[in-house]
Amino acid sequence: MGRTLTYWQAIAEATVQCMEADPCVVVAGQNVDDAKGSYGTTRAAYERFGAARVIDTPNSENAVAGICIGAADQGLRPLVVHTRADFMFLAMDALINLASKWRYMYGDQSGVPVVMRGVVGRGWGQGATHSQSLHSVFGHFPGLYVAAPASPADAKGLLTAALRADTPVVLMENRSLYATEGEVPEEPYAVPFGKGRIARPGTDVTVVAASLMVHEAERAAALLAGQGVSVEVVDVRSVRPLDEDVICSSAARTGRVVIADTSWARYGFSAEVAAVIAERVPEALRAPVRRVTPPDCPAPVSWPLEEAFHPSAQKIADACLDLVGGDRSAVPALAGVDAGFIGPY
Amino acid sequence: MGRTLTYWQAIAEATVQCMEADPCVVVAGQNVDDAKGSYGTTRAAYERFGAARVIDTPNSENAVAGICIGAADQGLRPLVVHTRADFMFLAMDALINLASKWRYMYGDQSGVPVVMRGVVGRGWGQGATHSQSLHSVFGHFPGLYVAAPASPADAKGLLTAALRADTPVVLMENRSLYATEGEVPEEPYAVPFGKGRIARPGTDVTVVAASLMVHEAERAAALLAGQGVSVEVVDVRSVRPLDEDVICSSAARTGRVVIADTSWARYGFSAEVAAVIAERVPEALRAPVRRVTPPDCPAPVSWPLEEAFHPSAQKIADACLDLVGGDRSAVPALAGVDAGFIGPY
Amino acid sequence: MTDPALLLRQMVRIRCVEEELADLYRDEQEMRTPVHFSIGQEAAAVGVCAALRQDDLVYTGHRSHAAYLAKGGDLPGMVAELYGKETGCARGRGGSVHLTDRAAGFAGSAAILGEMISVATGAAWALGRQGSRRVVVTFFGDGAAEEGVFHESLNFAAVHRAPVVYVCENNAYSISSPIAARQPAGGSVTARARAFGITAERVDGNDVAEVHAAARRAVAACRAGEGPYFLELDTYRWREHVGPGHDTGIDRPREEVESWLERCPVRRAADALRPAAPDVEDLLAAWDEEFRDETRLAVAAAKAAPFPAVDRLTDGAYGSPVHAS
Amino acid sequence: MTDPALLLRQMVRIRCVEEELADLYRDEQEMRTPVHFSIGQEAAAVGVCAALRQDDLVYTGHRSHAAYLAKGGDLPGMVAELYGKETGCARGRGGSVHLTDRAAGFAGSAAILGEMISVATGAAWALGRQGSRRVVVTFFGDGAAEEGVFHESLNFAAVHRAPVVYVCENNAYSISSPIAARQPAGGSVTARARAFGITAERVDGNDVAEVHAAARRAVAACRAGEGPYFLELDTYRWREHVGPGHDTGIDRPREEVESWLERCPVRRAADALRPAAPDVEDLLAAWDEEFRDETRLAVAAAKAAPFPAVDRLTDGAYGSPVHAS
Ligand SMILES: Cc1ncc(C[n+]2csc(CCOP(=O)(O)OP(=O)(O)O)c2C)c(N)n1
Ligand SMILES: Cc1ncc(C[n+]2csc(CCOP(=O)(O)OP(=O)(O)O)c2C)c(N)n1
Ligand SMILES: [Mg+2]
Ligand SMILES: [Mg+2]
Repeated sequence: MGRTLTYWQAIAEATVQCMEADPCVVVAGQNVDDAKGSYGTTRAAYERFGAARVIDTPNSENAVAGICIGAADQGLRPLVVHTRADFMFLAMDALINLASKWRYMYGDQSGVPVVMRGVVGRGWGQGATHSQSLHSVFGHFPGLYVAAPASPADAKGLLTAALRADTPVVLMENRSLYATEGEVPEEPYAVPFGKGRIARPGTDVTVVAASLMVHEAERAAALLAGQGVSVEVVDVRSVRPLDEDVICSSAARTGRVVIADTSWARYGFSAEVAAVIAERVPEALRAPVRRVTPPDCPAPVSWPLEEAFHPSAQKIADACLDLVGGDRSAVPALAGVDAGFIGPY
Repeated sequence: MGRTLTYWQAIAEATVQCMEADPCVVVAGQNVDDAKGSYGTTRAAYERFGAARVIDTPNSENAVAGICIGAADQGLRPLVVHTRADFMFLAMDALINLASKWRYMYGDQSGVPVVMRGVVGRGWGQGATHSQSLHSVFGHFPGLYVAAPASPADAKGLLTAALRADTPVVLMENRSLYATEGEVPEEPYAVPFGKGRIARPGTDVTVVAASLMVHEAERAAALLAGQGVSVEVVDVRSVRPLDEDVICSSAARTGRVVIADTSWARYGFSAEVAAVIAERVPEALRAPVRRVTPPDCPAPVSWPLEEAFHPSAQKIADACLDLVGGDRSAVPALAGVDAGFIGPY
Repeated sequence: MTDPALLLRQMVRIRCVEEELADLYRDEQEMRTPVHFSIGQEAAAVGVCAALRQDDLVYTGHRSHAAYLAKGGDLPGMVAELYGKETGCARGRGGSVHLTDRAAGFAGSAAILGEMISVATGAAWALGRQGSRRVVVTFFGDGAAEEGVFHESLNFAAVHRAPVVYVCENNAYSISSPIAARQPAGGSVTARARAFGITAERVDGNDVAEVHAAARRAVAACRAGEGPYFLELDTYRWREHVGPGHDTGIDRPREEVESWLERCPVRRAADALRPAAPDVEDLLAAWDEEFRDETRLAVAAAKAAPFPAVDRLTDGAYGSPVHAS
Repeated sequence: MTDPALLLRQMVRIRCVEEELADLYRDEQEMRTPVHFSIGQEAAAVGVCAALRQDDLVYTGHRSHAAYLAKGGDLPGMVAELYGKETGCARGRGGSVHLTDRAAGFAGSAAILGEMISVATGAAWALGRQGSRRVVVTFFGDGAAEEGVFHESLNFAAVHRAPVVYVCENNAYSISSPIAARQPAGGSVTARARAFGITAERVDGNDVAEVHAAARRAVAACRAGEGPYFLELDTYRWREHVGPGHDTGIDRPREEVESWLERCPVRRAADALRPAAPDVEDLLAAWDEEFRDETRLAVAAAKAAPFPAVDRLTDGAYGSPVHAS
């Protein structure tokens, strides 16, 4: 059994290792240099490299994105941290209209490998503008890599890949994952974009997910195993490029597909996965595809509503059961992965 | 046969009629008051109501969006015009983080019915940042209505509905449509959001589309009719709410589905339509779903590349033929709807 | 001019409410919404809002409680909102950063920096167009003034002479980041406002009388159609950025925090009042009791109130639909 | 100080190139890319770029041709780009608004207002960090200065002392919109820049000698580590906003246009040169022929060049992939 790190520690380690390996890597973002250090993820880098390479920025998301693009154009490798992915709406013009198109529209002569981390703000009552997952919005546009790691090992490997890539990258991190633990190799390594993995093998139903929903799916799978239902969990790891093969081969094997996502169904991650299946292996489907996503409203604050709003292991299990014709009432209730979250905010 | 208007005239007429009916409606945007008048669409309003109600704004998309939200909060009904939808990235925070969530997050006590028109900039060499269709990005977020009318009559009816709604609305207009003509009733009327229509009935293949792609699909259908292939064209009209019923009942009838869209496939309109089918009528599919969309690169400028980049009647026809097992070489070549576009820019 | 005792009383009320809530927030962990207390910054909200009429409007950023209360927002509605109850001012959907009380003229607060600066500008523009003499005020921090939308909004307001008062509560921090790391030395937000041709004043934000006097000038100018107006109020927050605790010695130097504790706006207003009201300490004690009681009552009511029904989860995402005619 | 004759020669070159291209653009309709000509505004690009070294960098907005040429950008590459050819400086992918010539230090232009203001700031910041003495210049219009990102960028540059020269070509219009409709009366973009503590000058943008002198001050300050620096250059565009035509009497009053035609920067530089070079008219005539010939050659080469291959459509959307180690 290898060494264990939390998700945030894995990110912190990748950051430090990449900064050691490449003096051009710098970290930029609001309050990245403080005692909390972006949930701990930038703290080690600050302690090791100081203010010259871990740069506190003004509250100017648009310009900071453009500034980091310009810096990338002149050889730096900026890693920009947003403590809420929701703030990235203000950086979208720079990221989508400029960074993602740069290499192509200047004739494939230069790239701007800026990396942006956006934290999806689960926790108590984060509400409508502090808990959105923007992976599918960024994923819609060619020219970006977009990943949403589920495990500490992938968090390290995908961040390392990002900081070595010559393409701009967006990484989405669900705050509920920071305290989760997993084996993480000590040496630097990259996890390639566009390679999914079977997080748990199974035969009856496939659950396709990314980030936090992989954990919820695994928990649902464990629960259903007790009911004799075998669930395969596919972790896509990156949403662009998207590993269609791992999705389709699993779907072809099980014939039943549930897609779980922290963002809304319409035009979201869950839509794309369903579309890939409808394009490539529709004949394999033994039942309709099911999507487990938030309902069509903004995220509420009041906690009973919040519980009802967010997709969970319970809802995934229910969807799987529906597909195999199982009985929901036979299955015990589950709490969320972030049930261990300690407030107050 | 009723009265005929062009698409831009229909928008201009709806604007004037709504401003007549409701003194709170104002038009705001860059250069809305000039001689060109946003492709003619705001000219009649300016001539009729003057600078007090047709307001030229500074180049400040973010603040102008917020200002119009604030104005809507205090009783105005601002209609904001962006001569390229691409500029709306700068207004996304205001639109998505605030306008779309306003009613919900303030406890359903007030709404901010701001309407934003975004022009998708087809034409010669508009390139990577002047021709994007953002309907699926806006469509991902609950709280907005998002429509993309294909016909002059719908352009008028949906804009009228928008200016009467108590929900914020985004309207996407493809510039290539402005010169197209169609019957448009003279009196004011609203086309409801979330009601698609069968633009052309058929039995062998369903093409689902919105905006410009409805025309391209109709042209493909006309062409294929000559080859004995009967194509049904579904115009969804609005992408949020999305009329799932009209899509599914057509798909169930034909068993073959092509989805055509001016934006990329991943996490786009074409993904959602395929997902709806995979969720609701997967068993009806006699062939895999096909998507006709731009390839995974930004829009190029050089015209041979531009031609190859944009989806067209030809590509839709080819996809339909593939699904019914027809022969592409038997079908004559087609030029694009915007072939009639007269430059130079 | 508002009676100085009334200004003091308002500040004490906000202080008591927030202190009570902070303790409960920490101890019970039942208010599951991130809270940004204004303890130490009460003079800004009180001094400005006392210059307003009820039908004037206020929009704020995330640090919203003080302005909500100073504008006359309903206390039980605010407390119930923090507890996520259906009786909350935003029916439990919005939380601390989305307070609203339309009847009191507290239009709303928002969690994303800078948004309400533009919204307030647009509201003022709309009111001005209607020929109303109502004035709009927006409160935000030194950090929010770094957002592009701040500048875009001021530019628009200046061109269109919108009757809006921009109130920048400069507490010299954005979370843990000192202003020196974020804005050029020797400058000020005030200077930026002036560069748009906007009348701007920088005043001691812990001196409620000075704040109030400046706010009266600002509001009068706006009401007379001479807006917009800008105020920069230097102040300091006593608690951590978000939550009920303290960040002394962690994010901010102890001596700095202590020097500001000595400049307590409540204490200063009380001292200033003493010559005219020698019994000011008695007043303070009585008010303290009154407002802590008021808070406890509101808390009790909030606790007794129902949560929103889960089957109403999606209600309010959309307004009523438009039907074809 | 650059030889005034050289400045004049550069301006004449840009004028000739653009006039030739405008005619072809209109008559042939083979350049299928929206073009924004700088005819009438040549002194800005020439005066500023003459103060730069080759390894200094320039980033611009949509009105890009003049700065590209003044910085030494390859003319055939630019012309081929307008014709959408594989030999274009952006290989036909970017068009007029995405010119780039890295060898010449013309880093790039972009079509979305304000983007390059932040990018240039970041490039300068990166160069400054590396201890390089290279300077970055960005050109943009009065309209782009209304974008929030302009202010955010200046704030950052001021805090981090980035060696960037902001050059605002104030031609008093944003498409058809006069500056009075968009910015407060009596103010200036210069005043906004100064409010960030940035040294700023407003000079006659049609006087190439004055522009050049100011640019030398600006560049020297940046090279000495005293940046950023801001220049507002008052000027006027002669053609319509986009395209080869004129908007006189449509979007802009005839008398206004004519008054600016009289302030032609080329003519003024020629007149200023005459005492020292009585043969200036002969020079102008010779240059005119030289540059129109140069343009025609570039056009012929562009026309002869191949279009990008359609099967390379998606090339360049991504850099090379990263493989697992
Ligand atoms: C656009 C955006 N960026 C970042 C944040 C995170 N954030 C919330 S409050 C805050 C500090 C703002 O400082 P200031 O405006 O001075 O207000 P203060 O908290 O000091 O009252 C930050 C950075 C946010 N909410 N929105
Ligand atoms: C963000 C954005 N908004 C609007 C536009 C449309 N647009 C292109 S050029 C232009 C005028 C800009 O004026 P200015 O910056 O003064 O430059 P000028 O054209 O006068 O040189 C506008 C509004 C754009 N390209 N990008
Ligand atoms: Mg602050
Ligand atoms: Mg201009």
